[in-house]
Amino acid sequence: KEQFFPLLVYRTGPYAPNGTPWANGKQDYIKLINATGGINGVKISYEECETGYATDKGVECYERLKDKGATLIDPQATGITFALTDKAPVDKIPLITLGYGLSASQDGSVFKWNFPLMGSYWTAADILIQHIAKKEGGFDKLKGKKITLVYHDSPFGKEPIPLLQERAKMNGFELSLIPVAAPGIEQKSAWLQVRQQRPDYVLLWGWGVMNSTALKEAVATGYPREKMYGVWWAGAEPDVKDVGASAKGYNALALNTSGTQPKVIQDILKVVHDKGQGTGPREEVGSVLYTRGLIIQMLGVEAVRRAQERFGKGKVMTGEQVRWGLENLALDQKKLDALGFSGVLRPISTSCQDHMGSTWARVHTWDGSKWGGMSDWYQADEQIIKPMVKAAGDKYAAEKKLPKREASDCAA
Amino acid sequence: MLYRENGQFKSSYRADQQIFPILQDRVLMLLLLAFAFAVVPFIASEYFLRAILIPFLILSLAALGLNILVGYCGQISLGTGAFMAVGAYAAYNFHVRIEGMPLLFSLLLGGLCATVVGVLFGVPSLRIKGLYLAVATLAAQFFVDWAFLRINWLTNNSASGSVSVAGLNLFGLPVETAVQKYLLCLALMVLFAMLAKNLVRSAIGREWMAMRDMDVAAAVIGIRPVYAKLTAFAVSSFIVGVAGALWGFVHLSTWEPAAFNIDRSFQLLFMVIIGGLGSIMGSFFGAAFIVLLPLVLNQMPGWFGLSISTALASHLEFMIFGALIVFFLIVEPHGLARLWSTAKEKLRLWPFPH
Amino acid sequence: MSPATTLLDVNGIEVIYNHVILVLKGVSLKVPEGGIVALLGGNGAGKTTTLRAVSNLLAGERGAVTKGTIELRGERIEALSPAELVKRGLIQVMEGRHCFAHLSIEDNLMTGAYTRTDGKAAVAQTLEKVYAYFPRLKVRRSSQAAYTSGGEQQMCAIGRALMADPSMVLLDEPSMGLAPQIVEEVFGIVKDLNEKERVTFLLAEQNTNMALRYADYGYILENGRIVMDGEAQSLRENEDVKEFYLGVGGADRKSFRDVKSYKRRKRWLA
Amino acid sequence: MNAQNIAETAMLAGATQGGRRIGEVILDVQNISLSFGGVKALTDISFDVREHEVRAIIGPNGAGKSSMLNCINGVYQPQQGSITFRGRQFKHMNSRQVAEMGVARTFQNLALFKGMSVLDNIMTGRNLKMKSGLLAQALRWGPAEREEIAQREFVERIIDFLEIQLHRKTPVGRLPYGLQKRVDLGRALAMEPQVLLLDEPMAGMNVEEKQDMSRFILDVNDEFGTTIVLIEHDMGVVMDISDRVVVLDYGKKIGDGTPDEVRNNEDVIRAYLGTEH
Amino acid sequence: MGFFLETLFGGLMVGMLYSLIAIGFVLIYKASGVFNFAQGAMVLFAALAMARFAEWFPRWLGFESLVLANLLAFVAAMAVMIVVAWLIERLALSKLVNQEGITLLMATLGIAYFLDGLGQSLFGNDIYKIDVGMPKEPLMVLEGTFQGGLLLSREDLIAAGVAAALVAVLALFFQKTATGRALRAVADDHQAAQSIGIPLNRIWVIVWSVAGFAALVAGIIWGSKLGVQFSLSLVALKALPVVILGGLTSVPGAIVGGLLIGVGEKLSEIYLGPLLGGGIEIWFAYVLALIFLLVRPQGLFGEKIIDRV
Ligand SMILES: Nc1ncnc2c1ncn2[C@@H]1O[C@H](COP(=O)(O)OP(=O)(O)OP(=O)(O)O)[C@@H](O)[C@H]1O
Ligand SMILES: Nc1ncnc2c1ncn2[C@@H]1O[C@H](COP(=O)(O)OP(=O)(O)OP(=O)(O)O)[C@@H](O)[C@H]1O
Ligand SMILES: CC(C)C[C@H](N)C(=O)O
Ligand SMILES: [Mg+2]
Ligand SMILES: [Mg+2]
Repeated sequence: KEQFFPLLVYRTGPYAPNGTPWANGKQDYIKLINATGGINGVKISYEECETGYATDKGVECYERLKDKGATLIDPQATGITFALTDKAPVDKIPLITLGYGLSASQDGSVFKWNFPLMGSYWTAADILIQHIAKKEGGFDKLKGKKITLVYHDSPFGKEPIPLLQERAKMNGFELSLIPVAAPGIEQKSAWLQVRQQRPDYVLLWGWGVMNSTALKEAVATGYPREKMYGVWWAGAEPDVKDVGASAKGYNALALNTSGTQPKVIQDILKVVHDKGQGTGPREEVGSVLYTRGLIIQMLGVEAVRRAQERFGKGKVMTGEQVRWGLENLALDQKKLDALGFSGVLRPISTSCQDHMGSTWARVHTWDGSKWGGMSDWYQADEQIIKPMVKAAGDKYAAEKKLPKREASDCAA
Repeated sequence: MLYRENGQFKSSYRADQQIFPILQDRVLMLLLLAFAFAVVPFIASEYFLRAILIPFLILSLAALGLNILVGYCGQISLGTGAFMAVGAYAAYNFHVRIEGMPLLFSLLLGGLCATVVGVLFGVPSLRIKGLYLAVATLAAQFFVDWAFLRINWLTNNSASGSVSVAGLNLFGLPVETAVQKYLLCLALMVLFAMLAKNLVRSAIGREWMAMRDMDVAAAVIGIRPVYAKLTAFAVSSFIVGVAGALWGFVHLSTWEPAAFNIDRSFQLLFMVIIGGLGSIMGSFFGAAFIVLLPLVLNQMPGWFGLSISTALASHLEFMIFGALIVFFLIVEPHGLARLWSTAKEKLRLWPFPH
Repeated sequence: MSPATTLLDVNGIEVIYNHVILVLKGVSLKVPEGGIVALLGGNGAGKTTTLRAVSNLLAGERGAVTKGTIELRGERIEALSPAELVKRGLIQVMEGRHCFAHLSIEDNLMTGAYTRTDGKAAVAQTLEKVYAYFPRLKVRRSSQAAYTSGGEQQMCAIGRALMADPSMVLLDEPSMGLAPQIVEEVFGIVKDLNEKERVTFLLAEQNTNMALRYADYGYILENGRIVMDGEAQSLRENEDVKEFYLGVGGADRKSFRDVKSYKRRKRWLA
Repeated sequence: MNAQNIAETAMLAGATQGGRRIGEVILDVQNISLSFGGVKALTDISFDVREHEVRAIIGPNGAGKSSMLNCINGVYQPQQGSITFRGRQFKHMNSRQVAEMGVARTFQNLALFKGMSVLDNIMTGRNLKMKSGLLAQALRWGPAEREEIAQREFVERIIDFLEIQLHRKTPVGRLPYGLQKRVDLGRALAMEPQVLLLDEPMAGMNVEEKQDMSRFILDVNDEFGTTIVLIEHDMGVVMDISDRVVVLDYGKKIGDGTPDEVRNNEDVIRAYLGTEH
Repeated sequence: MGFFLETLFGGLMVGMLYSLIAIGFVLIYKASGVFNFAQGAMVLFAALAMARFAEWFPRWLGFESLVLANLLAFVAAMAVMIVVAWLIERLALSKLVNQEGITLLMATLGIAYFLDGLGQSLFGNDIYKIDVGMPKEPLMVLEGTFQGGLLLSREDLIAAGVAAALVAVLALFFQKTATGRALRAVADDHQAAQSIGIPLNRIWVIVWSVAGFAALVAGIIWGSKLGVQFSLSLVALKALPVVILGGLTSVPGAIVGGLLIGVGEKLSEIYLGPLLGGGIEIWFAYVLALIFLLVRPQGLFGEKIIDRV
């Protein structure tokens, strides 16, 4: 018997350049695990399904693959996540939405099946503000500053707005919002507005072609790249690759490192790519989104491993059991080191209440040819995030008439 | 059984005006309906229902609505997505804002709101024709996309613009499982198909077609362009709106404006063209072609045990899909419905070739 | 007429529209070089279809020749494109005018010269000739074709074909919608071209009277079959032709006011 | 009204011609001028049409005959002049109004509804008579269905009359030209018009078919008393079946009178008929 | 004031970029009465070919020169577009002579799917770069007159120049040559054009090749701006209001339409957008086009829609 992981991916369409390395990372990690004996002997089987980043195709993929015994899904898109959030509890399939999805779904007591591991758009926005404050020399220095959010006009792009508004109130900066229609190939007016407002900082909440276009428009309107800060989905190679040196100085959040030093990357190169079984091109291994794909898959695998510890080693876990595993992840530094992920990400541990597990992230900078210059780790401010998560979770539960999970449910 | 109409004499105009004047067709249709209502729910898998049949039914309903406008009245619309969105979000608002609003009423009220918006954007059709009219409907498309993203009130203040419904029930009967949802969609689809068929074979349908074929002559025989065009917009958007509401409520249950974006509008237009403009049946053929074919193509490599990369498979799927569209148009430029009726005509002559 | 070489030889063709509608059921006819042949027959007999089959314009109507052969100067032409046929001197004037609505009358005429390679001067000369034939066109030369009257469009369509300097013209209902003296003129032009430039004509006409006056030979088509053919002279004298096509029952012309009484036409073929 | 008209009225009113009673002026066109940019299609045209008569309009190509019908029909709006119909005077007509007042027409260049069957084309002519609401039609509910059937019966009579039973369900686009002309007439007849405007109804027909068409026109005129305005280039037909003829040339009226008068009018012979007729 | 001018110029420049794509639509519509849905796919296809050939040729032939690489790639990409045009005519259009506009529109949709799939499987679906040496840094002018100066994009200026040149040539071609006249005849009536000997197949290959050329130019300019990737095919959507506003049949209309839409879009977004929450430019472009159409239903320069009985 094998543990089945459906892989919802997009290798075509407007978001393909970003979706592809991510999808490759996910697959390569499975290949690595299978080549090194599986999860306590349980091999992983998988099947890719192309969503093209479109919600309805995503739903079709989900329905198709769930019948084949899906036990864990990473939808790779916030839109698809929204659509699956209602279906997952019925079908008992947990969703990993690492660094994306509904920010409120951190609240495990309402969103039993969602796992926005390692960060949500609220933590992301919070950390960016913290980083800017630090640059300026303290939160009090933010007073009177102008910060502009240039965002993908979709639920994904709108997620950080409530947090930023909260922060603007708290820290006294002036927030302005500039939407960019998807997919974001025409941004002249957005950047003319930036030029008019002359903000002190621009936050970039984009995905796919929107990011590189934004950088090019910034070049064309002379907005300094050093003052631009992207979310972690706007901080990978495809976003800056063809802007090249012009994008030098641009910053973005980093959930993970990139590069080929980590042991797990080396393992993959050896065990998978050298055998000619690599999913994508070898040069791509270790890139930002590829590595993120690895992490997502690793967390899934570790959730199964954790579940096996409780429900029986060497057995195939059900969706429900995997869910339990995800809810009880405890990856400390030692474990991460053992898995070959030292330095790639911070330790993470989840609980019934907290489905995120870690609210830490760093900021990295494009030096014209590669991502580097990692900042220190920041942790999102609990004081702000917690009440927002709770309020949003409660509202959701009320709307959906969902009962809150019992404490006993958590223990189970 | 041979497919013949010999011996079937129509002794009254009523008999001649039946939807399916040929007995064999009538029987076939009844069997098909019986199968759809009574057999499918038992044999279809959950996947088949949820991922194929329900979207197929809803989109054919939308295509049916669009066909009234484009196929029967000759007004090209690229704003179908918008009218679906209006249907969906309006139904949503009735659903969440009015306690105890029955599902069916929400859906119909959604359709009604879509009617209002449809008629509004249909007004330019009195002056603008052909492809130029596409601008008016595209304006609707983009405006509506924008409105649901930007105007919070319309989405019940959901920060992201995405809304969701749960716990549907139809006069007390739950609409939760795939089968229940399927039956709801099927019933509505059959109902609207009947109503639409009745309309297009009545005076109003003839007015629409007259407008489409030769508007000056239509005016000369006393058809009012305003009335003909705006009723077409109204009826079409109503059906499209209901389909939109179903798409949101029944198929997706959580949706964002992107679910009804311009791609949807194009997709529906393609359905009616490939299915057959001005044919109720064509709407179903078109929906089947556009919804099902990609799925079939997508799964084809699997059936043959080929393992090709996802990207390549998907590119091949595009290519084959594109090539098939061209192929069918060459075989029958008037769409699949016409192909079907030509085939029947041949069958009727069979075994004598002409 | 001296026995001339056969220019066009249609041999037993069958035409089917839309894969199901059989329209021509074995039509054969010959057009001699330098002749004027009339194709007569009632509505729906298949005259237009025959001409379309010859000029290979059936495809656009979703029709096809399924049997038989068509030869032009001994060469099989079923597979040649209309453009190639025009290059070989065979051009058709379509029924129902089909002027290019957005082009001016003059541009319409000029498109007719598209295939010509004999230089601008020669084309200009032909243009003058056409204007001389149809002075009305010269007056309306810069109007968009769509906004000219029905008759003007008919002249434009004929003139356009003449611009190609053809050696054989298929004329489909040239007299339709033309005022009587223009009809005379059109037939006069046909005769003129035929005599002076040895242009061969195959014309489908409802105006049997006129057609038989100018043609050398005629075929009568009914229901997709040739039911009678002969020298124009002899057809003109045939009693049936007289009654059904020329409107002269017995000896004298019947008034249109008096045909009100019920009459059923005799068919050569049921 | 000028003196000549009055005299004619006296002569025609009450006079019976083949059982028809030619009545009062039903349609009176006064001083119509119409131009398109530089092209003067009609200049100061006046003529009248009496109830139950067959009135022909003839003239060379481009004389403005079709434009005249288009003005009466409200398709074109003349720059000058007025049209009086049954005593009501209009600066210009609106197509719907004209139709409601009982004027129907056929077209020179076939303006049939190509995608529809013969039956449906003719049924559109009955639309003004159909009163069921949208919802009733959607449900095909009692009265709506009865209405549909009643109108169908009427249309079937026209189909019989025009002898196109065989083609009832054929899309009109597939019919040969001549039959399409007949359907066009059928659609106009379905409106039960009081005045029927025919624009070259016999173009593209052979003599036998023209005879049939003449018979249809005269029957309608006879049996329903329909007033007929006819444009036709076949002089035989015009001279045989019309009561009075208007002749246009280059947008101007050059003759008006009975066929015999017109036939012998110098201007008409020069401009149109040529010497042979 | 300075900012207003900047917005205005920005709008004009973007407008020219839209025109560049719009021209492709107009060409095919004008010359065959087909609304070519595949124009976006052709832009992508051409740009992909250009980008990849420019990358491959130096590798295959072992040279370094960027100019040479671009030149060769351009020629090769053009050759590819001609082959595409020929295939389209052979396999699709020639079999659809005399069909209605909407049928042909649908066929071009099939072609669009096909080209999207083919292009990406031949040339890849990542981001590629076209570097024809377009200057990226902005140009500052009138720094004395306005505070902060007036910012112009040099890249856009070049693009605008190219578009204008292209239009001039094409407009002349249509008005002055016999082929141009034949093309317009084909658009009016396929069958009549055939009947008088206009060789539809050759005409169509020519038109689609010219449209392929327009697509290639648009692809190079947009591609060097955006990077070459799937989204490039979506820029066609931006050209839609432009073609319709300018008139489907008018080459100069594409330019004027582009300028109007570009300016209208940018001014509205910047001066009206903030009041309405932003993001209004897309629908505003259409509303703007709609307003013009209400006055001139055939678009600003389009041929009058003929409506006669
Ligand atoms: N495109 C078509 N599709 C189907 N049937 C057609 C088509 N064109 C013509 N027909 C049929 O073919 C038959 C012959 O038509 P055709 O047009 O050749 O007649 P015709 O002799 O030219 O008549 P007319 O004098 O009225 O023009 C008719 O019965 C007609 O219905
Ligand atoms: N809509 C229009 N725009 C411009 N000119 C027009 C328009 N309608 C008619 N004309 C012109 O007006 C004149 C009269 O045209 P009309 O169609 O009335 O002629 P007609 O008498 O019916 O001729 P025919 O016997 O050839 O049909 C023609 O020269 C024609 O070109
Ligand atoms: C899923 C992520 C890659 C980001 C993406 N734009 C989203 O939908 O949220
Ligand atoms: Mg004919
Ligand atoms: Mg006329």
